[in-house]
Amino acid sequence: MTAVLTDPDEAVADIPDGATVLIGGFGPAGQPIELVDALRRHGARDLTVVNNNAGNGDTGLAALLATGNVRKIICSFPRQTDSWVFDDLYRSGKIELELVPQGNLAERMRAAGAGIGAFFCPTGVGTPLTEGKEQRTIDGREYVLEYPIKGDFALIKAHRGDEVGNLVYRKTARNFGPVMATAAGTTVAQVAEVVPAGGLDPEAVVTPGIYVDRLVTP
Amino acid sequence: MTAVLTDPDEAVADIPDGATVLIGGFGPAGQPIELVDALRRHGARDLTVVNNNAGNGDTGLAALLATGNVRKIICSFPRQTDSWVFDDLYRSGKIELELVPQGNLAERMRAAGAGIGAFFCPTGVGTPLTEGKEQRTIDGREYVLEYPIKGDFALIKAHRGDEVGNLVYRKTARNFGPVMATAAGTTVAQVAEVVPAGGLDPEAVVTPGIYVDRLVTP
Amino acid sequence: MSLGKQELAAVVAADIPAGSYVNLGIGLPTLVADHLPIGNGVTLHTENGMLGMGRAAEGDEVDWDLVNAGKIPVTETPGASYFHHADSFAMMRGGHLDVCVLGAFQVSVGGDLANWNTGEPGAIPAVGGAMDLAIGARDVYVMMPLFARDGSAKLVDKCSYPLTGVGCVSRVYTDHAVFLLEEDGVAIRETYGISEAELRSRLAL
Amino acid sequence: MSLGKQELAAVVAADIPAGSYVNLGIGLPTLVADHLPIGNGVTLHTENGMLGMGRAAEGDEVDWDLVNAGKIPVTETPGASYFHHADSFAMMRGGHLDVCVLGAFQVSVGGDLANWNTGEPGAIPAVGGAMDLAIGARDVYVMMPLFARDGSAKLVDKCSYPLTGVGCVSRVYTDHAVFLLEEDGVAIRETYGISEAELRSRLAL
Repeated sequence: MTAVLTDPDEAVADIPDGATVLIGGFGPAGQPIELVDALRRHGARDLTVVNNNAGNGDTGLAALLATGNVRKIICSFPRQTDSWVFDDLYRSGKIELELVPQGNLAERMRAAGAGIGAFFCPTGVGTPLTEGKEQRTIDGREYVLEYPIKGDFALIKAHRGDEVGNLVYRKTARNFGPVMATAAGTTVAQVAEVVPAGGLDPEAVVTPGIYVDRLVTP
Repeated sequence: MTAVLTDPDEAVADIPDGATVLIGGFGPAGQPIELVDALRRHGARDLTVVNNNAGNGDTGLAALLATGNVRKIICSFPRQTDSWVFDDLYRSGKIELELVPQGNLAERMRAAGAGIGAFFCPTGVGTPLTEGKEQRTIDGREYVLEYPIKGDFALIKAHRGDEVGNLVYRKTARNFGPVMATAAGTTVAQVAEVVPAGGLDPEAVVTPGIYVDRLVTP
Repeated sequence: MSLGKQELAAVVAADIPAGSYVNLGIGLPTLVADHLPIGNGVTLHTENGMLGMGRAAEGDEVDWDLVNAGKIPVTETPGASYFHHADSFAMMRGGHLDVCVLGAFQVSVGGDLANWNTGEPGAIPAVGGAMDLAIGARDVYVMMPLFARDGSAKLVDKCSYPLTGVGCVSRVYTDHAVFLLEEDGVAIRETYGISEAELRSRLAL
Repeated sequence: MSLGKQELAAVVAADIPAGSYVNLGIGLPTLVADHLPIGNGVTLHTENGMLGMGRAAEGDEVDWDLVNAGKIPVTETPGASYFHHADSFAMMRGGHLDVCVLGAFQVSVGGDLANWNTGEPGAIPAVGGAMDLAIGARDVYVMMPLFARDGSAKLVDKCSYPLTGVGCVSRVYTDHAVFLLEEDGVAIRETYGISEAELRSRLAL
């Protein structure tokens, strides 16, 4: 059942030290800024963060990294023109990086949400990113075995939600949100607006409410 | 690029003998009756058909089975109160049955469409349906290795399509359609109506046109 | 007295926590829907791609594009959503449903479930989504008559029928008793028209 | 004369079959979009969840929820659709895109691609969707200057940089020539401001 809240701080207050937190967004698009800011204020330490990038500028995810509370980041594209916060932490050995091809990042979270134990995937065969991984030829093609990425919490941003937690997104801000929502023990979604049950077209719901534990209108 | 047709017979005319044909529907809901009838008239032989069921009554898929042109059916739930056509063929050894748990049927087709070589799945562990399959313990849980099901053709039914092949469905008639569309070399979708490009809400498209080769309004 | 089907369905319904996401299997479990308290936020899932399934459709409500897993026309509740089969089974297999209620031919005291095939010669097997629910739902409740027509118990030491899932059932609701299948054995939570001693003797528990 | 960036983009664009589904990588390949003939039914895919991407957004069109893989605001064409990341990469990895055009540090004559990491000490690696496109698109075209700043060729016998994909590139579009990487070796389709003999000598082909 979905709790409808207005306070981002309340929504993330039980994230413990050491948690793995999936954070939605592709760069700024779809990044749940208010929830990330709340997580920063909350101050949980020793976090593992999963995001496509590693923060932009000095706000949101970058500001969270700057606290030093993120031990490890799992992402596909940390290096950007405005990723200076991450760059400094990385170069000074203060953050661990697991670099994952973007499709594996998405599919490994999907696997976590779908009960798949592992899957054979063609991405990265013969490259340094799959070195040491189990490899197998299936029907004449090479594959590498990849494992699920499960979160303790997911913090995502959607466009609108209804009272039972159904979500719709907006344009390319959808990106990782729907996948992360399925892959975490507790999913917190920030939305611009909450409508009554029945206020969203059932044919157009992208994330069914079963995946959403808390809905926040910050 | 999607071809927009009005003749179901033309839409299935190149299905060869020996083809694997994915046919949408959960019982009658979402079954592309006009396309299945056209396939029956077309007369391709030695077919492998993938569907959740094995035909109802004497029409649609049941009528196709009755021609004797289906060598094998891959499905999850053949036995129904009105599956007499299949029942007779099966009991007289005239059709081969591969019984697959419904979730594996869906996930194996999804894997075919998503480029996954195989996946470890918890369904059916310790049951006769996974006997002889590769098994592995991952994080303390037992899984069985399952392989993709790829179709040469998919015949599906949607509600509306646009000129570039985007599809929306109607209620629980959606079922296997979107998954099958991704898993076949050639996907043929029958729809009640074709609207101009831009006539469907981009946020609510369920099957993007990239997966639809032919759109038929029978 | 032993319970009738509707009484049994009411017992199961009363045990489903408010706010749960629930899948009710074909047959006997379907009856549970009618006994869920209105407004306690239980959301019904149907494997053929829907959350927020409502009651059976009547009269003009019948729409053959809106059916349940048993292919019976149903209705939609406010807050419903539709999704395709791979998404529906990802939901089931990924551990997101709180409870499923299934019928059974046999359940073992260790929680093994047999509900898809009697293994009789000439029988046509059909499994549907039963194996996916068995491994996927957080709690698997079984609802069945305790005794078969020949008087043999369906709660058994070891299933003789082909299995649907291993060690997956946590509770068995029957016309004669409710059983909790626990780590250290079978607990009888309540009995209907039969003493616990007689039950244990008939079941060889 | 060798080609400028826009001229090169026009050459690539002219080779993309009508009706194709195409992904254009970050950087140089992005320029191809401006040269696609209007109305020939090429549909652009962006990895961050969209088919039917339009040109770069201008003025009031800028919407930070609608960006391309390089996080630049873009527009939507009629017939566009949005989907989440797992669906977007399933599309890429499942072999549904006809063509992708990628930039590169190096390409080997056998079609190996190196475009994500120069392996320099202190460099921060970033891979994004490059490895998924390399193995997923039916045809992988590379678009790059033929020579690095130090004069060394970027079409090489064997890549010295870490690989993105093995044997995946089918064509290399450069400022000096278009190369077809075929089973039996490299064919030079056309040259720009340099003779084929000189090219073969500078490249040691």
